[in-house]
Amino acid sequence: MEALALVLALPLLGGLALALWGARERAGDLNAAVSLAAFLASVWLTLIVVREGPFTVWGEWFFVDPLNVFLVTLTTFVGFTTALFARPYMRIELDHGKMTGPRMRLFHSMYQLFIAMMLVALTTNNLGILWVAMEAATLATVLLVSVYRTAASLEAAWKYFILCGVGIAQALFGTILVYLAAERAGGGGEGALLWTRLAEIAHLLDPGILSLAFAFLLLGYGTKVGLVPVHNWLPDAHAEGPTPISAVLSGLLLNVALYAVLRCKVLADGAMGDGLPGRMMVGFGLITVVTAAFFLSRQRDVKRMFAYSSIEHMGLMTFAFGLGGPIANFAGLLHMTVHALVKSAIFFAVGHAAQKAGTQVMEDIRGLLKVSPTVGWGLMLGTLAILGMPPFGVFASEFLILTTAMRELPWATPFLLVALGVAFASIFGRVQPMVFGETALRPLAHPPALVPVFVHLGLALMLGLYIPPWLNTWYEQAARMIAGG
Amino acid sequence: MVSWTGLLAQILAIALALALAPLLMGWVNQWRAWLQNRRAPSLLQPYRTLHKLFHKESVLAENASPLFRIAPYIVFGCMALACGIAPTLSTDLPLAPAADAIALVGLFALARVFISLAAMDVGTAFGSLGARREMLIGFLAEPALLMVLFSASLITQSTSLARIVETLAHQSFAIYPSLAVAGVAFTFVSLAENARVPVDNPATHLELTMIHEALILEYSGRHLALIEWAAALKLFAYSCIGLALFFPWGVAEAGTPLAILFAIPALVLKLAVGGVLLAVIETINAKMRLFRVPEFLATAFLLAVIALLVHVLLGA
Amino acid sequence: MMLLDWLLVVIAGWLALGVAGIPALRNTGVVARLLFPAGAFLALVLAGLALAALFTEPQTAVLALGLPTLPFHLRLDGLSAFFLLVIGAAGAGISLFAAGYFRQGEGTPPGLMCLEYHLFLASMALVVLADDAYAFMVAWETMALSSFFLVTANHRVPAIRSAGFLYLLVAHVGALAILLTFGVLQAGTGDYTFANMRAQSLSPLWASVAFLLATVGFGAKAGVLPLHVWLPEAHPAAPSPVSALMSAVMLKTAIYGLLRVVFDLAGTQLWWWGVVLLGLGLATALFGVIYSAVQSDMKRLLAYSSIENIGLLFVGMGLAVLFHAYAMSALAALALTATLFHVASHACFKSLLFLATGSVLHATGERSLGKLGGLIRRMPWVAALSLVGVLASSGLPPFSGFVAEWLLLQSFLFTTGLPNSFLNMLVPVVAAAIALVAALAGYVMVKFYGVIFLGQPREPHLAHAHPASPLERAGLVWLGAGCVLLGLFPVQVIGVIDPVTQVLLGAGVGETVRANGWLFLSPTSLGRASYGPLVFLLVVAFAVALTAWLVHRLYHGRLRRSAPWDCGFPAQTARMQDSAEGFGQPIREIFNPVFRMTRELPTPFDAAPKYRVTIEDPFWHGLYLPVARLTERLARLVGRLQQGRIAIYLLYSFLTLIVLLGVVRW
Amino acid sequence: MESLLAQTINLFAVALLVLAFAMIAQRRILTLIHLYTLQGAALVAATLVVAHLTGQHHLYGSAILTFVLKVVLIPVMLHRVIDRLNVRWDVETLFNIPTTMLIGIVLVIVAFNLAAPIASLSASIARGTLGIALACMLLSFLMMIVRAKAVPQVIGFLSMENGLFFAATAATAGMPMIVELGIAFDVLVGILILGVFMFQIREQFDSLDIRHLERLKED
Repeated sequence: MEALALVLALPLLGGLALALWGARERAGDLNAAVSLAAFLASVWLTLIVVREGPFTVWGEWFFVDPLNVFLVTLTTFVGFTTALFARPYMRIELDHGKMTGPRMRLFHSMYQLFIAMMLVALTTNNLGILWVAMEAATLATVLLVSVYRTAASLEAAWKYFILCGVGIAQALFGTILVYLAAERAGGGGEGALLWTRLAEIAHLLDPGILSLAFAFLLLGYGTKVGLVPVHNWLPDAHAEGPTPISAVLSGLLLNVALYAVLRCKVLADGAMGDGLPGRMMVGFGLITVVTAAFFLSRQRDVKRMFAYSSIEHMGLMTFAFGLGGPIANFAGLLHMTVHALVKSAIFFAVGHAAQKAGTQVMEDIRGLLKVSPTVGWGLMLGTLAILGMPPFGVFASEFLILTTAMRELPWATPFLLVALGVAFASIFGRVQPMVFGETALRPLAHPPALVPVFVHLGLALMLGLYIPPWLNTWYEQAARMIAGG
Repeated sequence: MVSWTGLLAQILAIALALALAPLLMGWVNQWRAWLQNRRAPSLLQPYRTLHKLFHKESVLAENASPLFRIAPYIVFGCMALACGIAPTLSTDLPLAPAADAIALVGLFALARVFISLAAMDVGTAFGSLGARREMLIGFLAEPALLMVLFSASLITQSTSLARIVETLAHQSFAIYPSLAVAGVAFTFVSLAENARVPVDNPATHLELTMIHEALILEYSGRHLALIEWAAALKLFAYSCIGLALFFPWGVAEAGTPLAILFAIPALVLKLAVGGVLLAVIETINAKMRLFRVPEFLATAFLLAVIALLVHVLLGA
Repeated sequence: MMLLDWLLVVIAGWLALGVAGIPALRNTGVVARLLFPAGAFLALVLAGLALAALFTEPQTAVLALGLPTLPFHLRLDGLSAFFLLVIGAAGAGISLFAAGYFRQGEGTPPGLMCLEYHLFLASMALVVLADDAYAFMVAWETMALSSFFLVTANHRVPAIRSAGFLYLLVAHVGALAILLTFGVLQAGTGDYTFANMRAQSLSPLWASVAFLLATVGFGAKAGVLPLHVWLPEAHPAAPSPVSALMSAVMLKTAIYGLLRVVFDLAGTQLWWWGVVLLGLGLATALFGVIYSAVQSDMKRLLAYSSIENIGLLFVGMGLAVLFHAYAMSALAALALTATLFHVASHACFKSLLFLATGSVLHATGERSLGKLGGLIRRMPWVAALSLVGVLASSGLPPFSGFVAEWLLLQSFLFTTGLPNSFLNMLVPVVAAAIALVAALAGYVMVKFYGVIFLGQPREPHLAHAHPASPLERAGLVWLGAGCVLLGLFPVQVIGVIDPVTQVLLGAGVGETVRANGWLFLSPTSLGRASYGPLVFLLVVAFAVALTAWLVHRLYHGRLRRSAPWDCGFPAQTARMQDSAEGFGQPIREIFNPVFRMTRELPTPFDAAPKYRVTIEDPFWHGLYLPVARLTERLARLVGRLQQGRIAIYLLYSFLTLIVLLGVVRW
Repeated sequence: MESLLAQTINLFAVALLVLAFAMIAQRRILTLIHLYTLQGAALVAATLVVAHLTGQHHLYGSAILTFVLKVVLIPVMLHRVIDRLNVRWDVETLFNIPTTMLIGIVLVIVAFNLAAPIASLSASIARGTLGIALACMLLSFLMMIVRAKAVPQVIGFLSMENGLFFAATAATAGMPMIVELGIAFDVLVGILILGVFMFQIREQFDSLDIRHLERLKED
């Protein structure tokens, strides 16, 4: 309880504090410190959950169960490492004149608020609050995306705002429908939207309403997940925003959105019981994976490319959760984790590379190994990891997903095969010359602080070779919960 | 298990080959001359040539490597072994199990590779040209020869030459259409392999189309002698194999030492006839252009394959 | 401790050596004089253990790695032991050579090379030990990855980069196919151990799906048509020891995988699988040998020859499947024995030849055959040993290559027993084609050896070519000895192969061979077929010695050196020798339709007449570029989705909403 | 009496729908804002009636909230925006107006069809109006699609929220208060941010025509 309070309060307070001092010299340190504190708090929370199991607090408005606690930890962890990365990165941006004092303040405070909102969205038990938090997280990041005030970043932010706003509006309608169904099944009132209660009476909810509701919710939150064809905001926002934001968008926000979809899927499954939600997600996922793969093959901007790769991977997760079943769900959760870790790591490395090269156009970034071996190897290994090369964790989840699909949905595997092949060719074919080969750039005098990159990659590597038992039990409980039991 | 008679037959066979091979050469040359209305050289001319060459000192190119010097001996050794395993007189040969039909083909290939490498060693224009052509003929003739032997071994259910000849010779007479086709193919192959007209002309020199002569252009003295002798042995071996496969009668069976006494005249007779036939073929055919050689050998190859298929179809 | 544990110790040792390379990143001395020899020693130990393991019961182990529900399962049975033996034996020689080969300034620092190299070795060993899909895939992809980094060691060169990219791409796609194979084999049980896959009995349909996927996946790694394009690019690009390791050992892991899946995991075999393998193998072998005959880069030539040999291996496997599908186990065993024998012998001679090209490269800095020649006088060791390799590679008795060919042809001779007339017609043709391939291989090898080592140097600076370093020689000697011994003692070698066929087919030719005596190799009966390489060699050698002695005794040994005669042609220059292109000319003429050639023929009136011929892979233009173009077009199409107008984006979302509502409502 | 009041709800509902259509038809931005204000007012009235009928007191709260937000704050803000940026006219649209109207009709039919089975299940007195709420939402969506300038698009977005609010009120007797508050807060922040944006966009492109915002795309 106290732990949860800390987890939620720290970022909020940090955000307020940074709204005051965010322009100071040491603001970056404060930002990192707050994130660290939040991370420690979440670790504490995790320990509590591991020891005492799930619990709900504050009149059931908030709750912690295996599914969200592992996402909370992940969120705070990546939030922390990203803050670490952002500290030197944003300072350099400041020196380059791309940032100003006020903008730094905006950046820092909004960063914390963004984290806070995601944590609320994860831990709340109330679908309404979930919606509110998601919307708030969007609003926070809109300002972060447009922080450079360039034409492109404004356009990206505008699209981000309008598209996600509309999407989230659909989600609200879906929520209202759920509430309607809940009223009918278990009476209205304050508690009607509590997920735990809804999950108990899911089988009583009217399938007609729930199916309609799920359609709205899937589309609404799916917009934020970045499912094709409602993904269009994602590449722009990732490419034009500051790199730390790209990292947390890809690594965290998409996960949270997918988490929301999963919560809704559990209810819809319970009510409908005909597996239609799963099939819808499978369809969405497949379309997303294939389309994203082909998008990948014609990119010139490095951040944009990796944004599309995020779309591809979100599609893969959606596909996995759509398949359902213990193995696929397990794989999906694992994929969530490793994708968050690896993709943010990649954005860190890319950030340094682009900053050094002064461009995000891949043709102009060459021979990173000569510029700085750490950046070069970080990017190379990260790319290989995200492409599903063992022994990195992404491979583990793709292994499970593909092999399961081969028996569950044989017709789908050729598409996945093509998509993964095209994605591999596209991404690796562009990254290889960036890392290897000759370059015009001068070698970096001192190697940039890339500890976060290698920590993330190390963790991803570990997850590929060895998953600690407690983490495993945790995944399995979560998987069972998603499977609706 | 090696019987005395067997050993005897083995030694006899090799000795006979070594002795008779030049004679066969002389015989063929004599007949060619007669058929072409020339005054024929003596039957013993090849022996004289060899003797002369052995007496001469051998001149070696400065940059000739050891490979160049060892090659003639290896070729000679290979051919000697080839004559040793070809069932000329008897089928009870201790060396027979050392190399069956396939190994025999390999043996010829080994010799060819060495002579070609030796030809390339000095690095003259003609040498490398000859090597290329020799290998060209080789890779077309080898599979054909192999297929011929296969169709025989499919009939006799064995790849050991001795066993093939035994079965063919001492079973009740039967007509094998496959063998007939294979025989034609074999004739083609042996013409090519022994550098006879229409593929190559052993009698000429300094022709842009020469093959065998170009190979050995740099050789002289004893080395040349060995090579010539080896060539004669090769012709002998091919003739013996051909005769053994397609006219296997008269070859002595295992454990019948006396039969060998009859086998020798039979062999000589058959060889004589074969030599005449070869001379006739060489006379009535004109040497073909080099570019047509592949077609010629491809025909042989196809015939051999057809022989196999015929056997599979008719079981005979 | 069990053998398996010791093997793991060796593998761990390799990894340790690799990691030890990092501190000594640029210290060539330590890496070359210490780490690589140590690696070679470990490889020897590995080979020894594998040899012992061949004759023991299968052993299993479970590591605390991998997925929680699926830790790494390892299993050491006859098949894996045999391939471990190959890895160890070849690896020892190659590591020894590499110790003398790697130097500073090849792009990647030697320490990193050491890490990648030993990671490569270890992953290959793990591939053949893995006993569950996950461990297998992890080892498999690690193998691909480490070899990729080794190939692109000199990544400053764009051509090398793109070669590496192509290689990794094909490897990855193949790996995905293998992944799906396992997805089929686990039959929806969610248990990915091979034990479980063995237990499952698949319907013919699913089994065939698995087989086809496996053929694609492992074929991509082995370089079977039409997935071979990476091979002639990657092998020349890599440093020679790496090319040797890839060609000699890594390609074999693909053979291992296919054997494992088809004979061990799939459970059933259908006869047409054999036909598929036969067809693929035959096409690959012919294509490979014909193309290698017209190459003018020595490593490309060898790469294509590797393709040819892979084709032969596939043919052998195809025969084995055929026989096994018709329950003729003894014959299947014979065919499989031939295949495995060829695996071993190819590992020896191909690595030997690749390493030789490495020494030549170091000595002369030339890779193009057109600029070499006469090296037998500058580097006699390399020349002598490559001669062994060349003879073995062109399948000549009494060397290793011939035995494999002999066994293969022998197994062909029995196919008339098949209860399927179509096959009975087909097989002789295949046999003929195999014979043709073998003969062509001889042609290729004469070209290879003659142009590099014989004749006169085609470039002046070849005069300063320095001989190979002692360590390089040691490696070459080791592998050359392999070629000779494999060739001379086939009976004993088959005794080693026998357990493998016993494992896979429950039958073997071992005891019949042993029954027929150690001197003569005879898979069925002495009367039927026999081959005695030792006798063969002795007789020839004896004949040579005797002749030499007699000639010198009866006549004289007088010898005079003088300028080459060459029909008294006055002006001799090295340029008058046959060039590599010239040597390829007959092949180009005969197999003209197969090639995709562009030629510039000089006219008699050219002031500076120049002849140029470039030969491209038809599959590249016929298959790969179209696929690439198709992808491009699709990507262009998909790109339209993202065309910038926010209104359109809203429209998407709107339509999607309508569709979704439609789905849930109706 | 009760039934009469209940019918007034339907009346307001229809008013909402008609206003939505009017917005689609309207070219002048100023009028658009007025229409939006009216829609807000209708929404407030409907909420009040429902609150009175169901006795759900928190609905009064949400009514007040809605009034403050949608009738006072947002319109005022929009007025100031268009004054400062002086954008009066919204020149052309994606399709011409009549086509848009036709599509709108189709949407209404779709919406009614979708809502009919659910509405029959609703416990609320204003059950019939769910379809209308959905229709309003879709219409506003359509408006966002067809409008080429930033301000009308925003207005479309806001009126979509009106539709949602109405759905919440009509179909269910209002969401839990805290949720309502949260939603209201989000809307407020959102509109603030939008205002900021419009100025930024303006200073970047010196126009609010979102045709300028089409540079980020796949070439």
